[in-house]
Amino acid sequence: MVDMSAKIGSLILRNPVMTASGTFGSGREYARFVDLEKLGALVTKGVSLRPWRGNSSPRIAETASGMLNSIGLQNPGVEVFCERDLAWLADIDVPVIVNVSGHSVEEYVAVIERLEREKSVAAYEVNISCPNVDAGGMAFGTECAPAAEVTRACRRASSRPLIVKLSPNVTDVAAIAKAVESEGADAVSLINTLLGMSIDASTRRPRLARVVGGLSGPAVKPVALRMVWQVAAAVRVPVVGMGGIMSAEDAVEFLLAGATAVAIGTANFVDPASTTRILSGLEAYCRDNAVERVADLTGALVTEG
Amino acid sequence: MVDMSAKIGSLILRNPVMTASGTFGSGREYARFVDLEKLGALVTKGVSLRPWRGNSSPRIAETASGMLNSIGLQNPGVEVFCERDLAWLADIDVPVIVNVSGHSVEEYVAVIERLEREKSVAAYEVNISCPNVDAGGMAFGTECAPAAEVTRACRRASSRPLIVKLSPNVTDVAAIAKAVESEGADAVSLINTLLGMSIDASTRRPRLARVVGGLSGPAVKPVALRMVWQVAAAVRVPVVGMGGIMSAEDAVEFLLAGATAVAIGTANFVDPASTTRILSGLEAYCRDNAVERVADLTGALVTEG
Amino acid sequence: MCARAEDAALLERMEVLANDRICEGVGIVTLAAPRIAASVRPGQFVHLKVGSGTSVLLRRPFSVHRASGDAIEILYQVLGRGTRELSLRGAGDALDAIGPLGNGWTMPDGLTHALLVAGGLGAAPMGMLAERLSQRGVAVSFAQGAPNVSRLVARGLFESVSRRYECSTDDGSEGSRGLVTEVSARLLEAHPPDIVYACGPEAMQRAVASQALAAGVPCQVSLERLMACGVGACLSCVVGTVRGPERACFEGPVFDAADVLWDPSEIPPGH
Amino acid sequence: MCARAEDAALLERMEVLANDRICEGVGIVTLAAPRIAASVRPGQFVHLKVGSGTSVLLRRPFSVHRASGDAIEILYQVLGRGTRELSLRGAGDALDAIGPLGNGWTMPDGLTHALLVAGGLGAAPMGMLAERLSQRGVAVSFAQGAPNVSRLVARGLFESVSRRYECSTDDGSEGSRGLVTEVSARLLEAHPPDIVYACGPEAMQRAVASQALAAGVPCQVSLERLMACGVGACLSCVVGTVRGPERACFEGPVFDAADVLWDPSEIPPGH
Ligand SMILES: Cc1cc2nc3c(=O)[nH]c(=O)nc-3n(C[C@H](O)[C@H](O)[C@H](O)COP(=O)(O)OP(=O)(O)OC[C@H]3O[C@@H](n4cnc5c(N)ncnc54)[C@H](O)[C@@H]3O)c2cc1C
Ligand SMILES: Cc1cc2nc3c(=O)[nH]c(=O)nc-3n(C[C@H](O)[C@H](O)[C@H](O)COP(=O)(O)OP(=O)(O)OC[C@H]3O[C@@H](n4cnc5c(N)ncnc54)[C@H](O)[C@@H]3O)c2cc1C
Ligand SMILES: Cc1cc2nc3c(=O)[nH]c(=O)nc-3n(C[C@H](O)[C@H](O)[C@H](O)COP(=O)(O)O)c2cc1C
Ligand SMILES: Cc1cc2nc3c(=O)[nH]c(=O)nc-3n(C[C@H](O)[C@H](O)[C@H](O)COP(=O)(O)O)c2cc1C
Ligand code: FES
Ligand code: FES
Repeated sequence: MVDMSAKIGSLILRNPVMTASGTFGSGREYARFVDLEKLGALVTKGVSLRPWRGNSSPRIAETASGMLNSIGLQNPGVEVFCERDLAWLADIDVPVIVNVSGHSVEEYVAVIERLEREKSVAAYEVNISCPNVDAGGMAFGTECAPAAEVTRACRRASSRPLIVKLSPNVTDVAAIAKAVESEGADAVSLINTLLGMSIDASTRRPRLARVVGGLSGPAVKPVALRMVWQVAAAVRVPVVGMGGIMSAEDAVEFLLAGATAVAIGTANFVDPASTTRILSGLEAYCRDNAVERVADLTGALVTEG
Repeated sequence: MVDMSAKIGSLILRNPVMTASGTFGSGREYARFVDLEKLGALVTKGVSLRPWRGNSSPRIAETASGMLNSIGLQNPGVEVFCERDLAWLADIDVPVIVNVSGHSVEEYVAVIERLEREKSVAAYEVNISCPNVDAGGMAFGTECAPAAEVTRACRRASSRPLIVKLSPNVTDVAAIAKAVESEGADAVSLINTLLGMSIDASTRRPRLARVVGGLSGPAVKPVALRMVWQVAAAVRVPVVGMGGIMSAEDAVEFLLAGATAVAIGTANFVDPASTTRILSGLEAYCRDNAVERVADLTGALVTEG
Repeated sequence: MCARAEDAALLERMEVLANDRICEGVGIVTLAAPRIAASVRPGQFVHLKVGSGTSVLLRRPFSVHRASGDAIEILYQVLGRGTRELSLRGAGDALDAIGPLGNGWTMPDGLTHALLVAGGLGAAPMGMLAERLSQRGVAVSFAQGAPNVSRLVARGLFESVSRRYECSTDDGSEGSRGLVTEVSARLLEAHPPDIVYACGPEAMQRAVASQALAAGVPCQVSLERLMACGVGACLSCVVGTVRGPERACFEGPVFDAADVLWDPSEIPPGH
Repeated sequence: MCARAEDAALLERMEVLANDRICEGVGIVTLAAPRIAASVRPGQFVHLKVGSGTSVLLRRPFSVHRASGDAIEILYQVLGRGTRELSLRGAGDALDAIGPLGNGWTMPDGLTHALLVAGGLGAAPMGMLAERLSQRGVAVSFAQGAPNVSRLVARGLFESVSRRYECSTDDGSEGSRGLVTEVSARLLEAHPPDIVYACGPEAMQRAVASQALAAGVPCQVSLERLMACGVGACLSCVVGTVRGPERACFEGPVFDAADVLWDPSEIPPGH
């Protein structure tokens, strides 16, 4: 039997396969395809203090081996989220990590304060890297000082495990990871989407109503792996790796690069059973390669010789 | 008849389709597949003062809709380049843009000084964005001050058109574009490759000997288009757009986003006749859409309504 | 111990039984799909993986045009990469499908006369609807529009199950020359129905909806949005409604026209 | 007014005439290629676009195993995505190819006896070579190694054109149990050839080369590198030589073993 457990701060997951925020709703829609109780953790879509309407349509565009989205964190606000999504999740035995958004430091904190009253929250993922909202979002995640500030404020608001989600749209992702680590983040997750654009040559218009959006899927995997590798070398806290993971092999690559857990995003749209398929594949990889603890893969990339 | 000419500073090209540095050698190898005299310009591989051996093998890895390379600017040095490559090109009626590399500002300048003695050089493309060499390379291209410094020194060394090639591995590409523009760059070109990584899960090793390399091909197109759009909005000098262009439609998209010319890179490996195929397609697009001057497409993206 | 499995397995591989070109750029693919054929309601869709590899990454939604026996038919138009891939599949190939998905057309009790308005490929989700209505003894009036006569797709089916069939073409090669909204306006006035069902380009649906609502006739529309997940999770596909943004793949694709906010700026936040 | 067209058009679409599996994971694809069949020299390769779409983006190099009449044969092993795609092509499909490319084996005048050493798929570029040598009246000794008897690919061909054929398998299921380098060492000593040709895993080629050079026999090796352009432009495929880095796709893939710097740290800069 392979020991599949993964440790993110004080949180012990039964396995390292999580969902990527915004690609799995609050799990309800995918319960028809996967057994949610098998997941390492369920990361919810982004939640803000008040309802956000999100961006106009079209909100997605397909690109070569990838997709752009400009959903814009549409969500009903933390109150409805607690009443509806968390209430539904309460009966399901899976660690719930709530992805938190805000336009200002105060808003991030207010969302967390409301969520502190909910028993079923296992951890927070603070999204300082959404490219699809004007204020807040990515603005916090592209420089060290604001990233540190949001982290400090969220840290003060909760003693639950705090994961900070990093933007890939930066010159030095390791520096930002170090900044949030030093303010008490228990883990970092990356990558959020790469800012991109798509144009329809025949209409001469952008394919997204918002013009730009976030690139995800297999196309970004090489960039994601590189950033996970750089960040894992720079910080001591665990790294949750994501970006284009479609298969168990992809997941292994992220672990080797230094991730302690992985998140599955765009793959869910292609194969709604991706998460559990990847989980079984990962377990099989460990078995076939005499890996006793999946944690032994973390950072096990061989770079010499 | 469509007017296909493109203007890059004082340089008037017969059309806006150029080759991307490092993907077309000095043209000789592709002369078997395309009529070099049809190209808007031929951009050579990177040239440094002394010979560079480049990186160990493997130097490439295929990724989803893309490839990583870590060639490392292997080249025989500017002297051999002039004697061999420029001499061969002298008989061919195509504007030659020499891509210039260096480990230090002095080296960039020394390369240009040597090239100033060569009549057949139409312009320089200063590569401050190669992710595959340790000193120099991308280091100059990821912050404004060194980018400006290299540009200033190269500007002083020549009155020929100076194109500065920008790195996409930055938080704010428009700021760097503005910095080099204000030091006298006649144009900017982008994107160079995105820093990425690939791992073989079965051997647990990086697929590239150098571990990291530069991502190119269709996978990066959305990021490239977004950056071209951002830069074109920020500077007044012309922009040469590239990154994943495989078809005439792709080329149109870059023009609409604000590029004055485009460069074809990885596509040459897939279809060695890509450049001229894209050129004919671009001309056909103009004809079919009653575009009289290809220059009218530059920045013609419709974003309202 | 499947937690909260709300439904039976929706994901399966289906064999292509036939793939026939019916006119320039339009085809019908027939899939072996006993489970879906037995359970699908008119207006629902399947979410198909049309390509292999990752270069056409996302699935594509297609209405179930007809269901009979163990098979379903999909009527498709080749528009881009995904539908080109679909057109290349032949008998014996397998396609990965999720479905049936979404909420289809509602057929209220007591209907006696329905007007169906289809523009272009808007005919796709109308096949099963027209058949079921006529099976229930509801009189069907059908208004169909297309660029030209050869593009009046599934016309034979529609004529056979309709009490009244009228069409228009852009080039006048069949029926009246002009827009199908002129036909629907005429039929609405001449033979007032209990309900109007519309599908086609959004501008057409909007126009038909306002004709119907102005005449005091309830109207349903089937709205198209680009869809990533197809199952309600990603919010790619929202439609503005008086209740807030709703998902075309989940609450839709069929909406009561009276609830739809056609102009994005009217949409209130929240969900 | 094609400037400096150094060669005839090298790019064409070829029809697949057959694609036969010859053992687990290994196949031979036969392509209609009159131009290449007429001009290819042993050891040259073609650069094939094996997939459609961009998900397998780059071409893959394959040696021309045999050329006869208007057709060429490619012997391939399914290793990854590209070769899997290749294995799915069937008669009637078309493949986009560039070739013939590279410099093949050199057959110096006056040869009387050549030793060919093939490990695994290293047999691929040896087919034409063995045939041409025997057509010229050169005595061929052949040492072939493989994991097991079924993987001794093209063995029938090699046996038929060789004066002497010996093999080894990892599992001893045929020939001697062990490495092909033991066979080559034995043959080198027992029947000294004028030249050695080697192809297979790089460690094997390196070992054979040092055996040959130690015995004072010239040796040629065919080196594999990952290739992007295949035509000499991108420098993906360099091999360290005493003359500086050279391109496997252009100066190679066949190199004089005496010129090869096997250890990357020995490679001088420049080109
Ligand atoms: C619920 C639903 C049911 C559908 N049923 C059918 C059906 O029965 N038959 C059928 O042929 N099509 C149907 N469609 C539309 C079908 O999914 C799209 O035509 C298809 O996705 C186009 O894919 P493509 O890969 O060929 O085009 P792409 O390469 O994705 O795009 C080609 C062009 O088509 C446009 N386009 C893509 N998707 C849509 C869309 N959904 N609506 C309008 N324009 C689009 C793109 O913007 C682009 O200009 C349905 C869509 C929805 C949402
Ligand atoms: C000049 C030349 C001639 C060749 N001739 C033949 C031939 O006749 N028959 C044949 O089967 N193969 C031949 N090859 C190798 C063939 O090109 C590769 O096996 C093929 O590229 C693997 O592609 P893939 O897409 O299946 O594997 P990928 O998905 O690209 O890779 C799968 C695995 O194979 C490894 N791999 C990929 N390419 C090579 C390579 N060139 N050498 C060693 N390992 C590799 C990868 O690292 C990876 O581990 C030749 C290569 C060269 C350079
Ligand atoms: C449709 C969509 C919506 C997303 N919404 C969120 C979000 O609300 N919060 C967040 O932190 N990341 C969000 N992301 C980013 C993903 O969580 C993930 O970081 C990214 O997509 C890369 O992983 P992938 O390539 O596996 O999808 C979203 C991504 C997609 C595709
Ligand atoms: C093999 C290879 C070598 C390259 N060498 C150089 C170089 O020497 N100098 C340079 O400025 N860019 C170099 N580039 C970057 C390309 O010029 C181009 O910016 C990049 O590949 C994006 O375009 P593409 O996606 O069309 O390839 C190289 C790219 C590749 C793939
Ligand atoms: S397509 Fe994902 S919610 Fe509708
Ligand atoms: S593969 Fe490009 S130089 Fe050899």
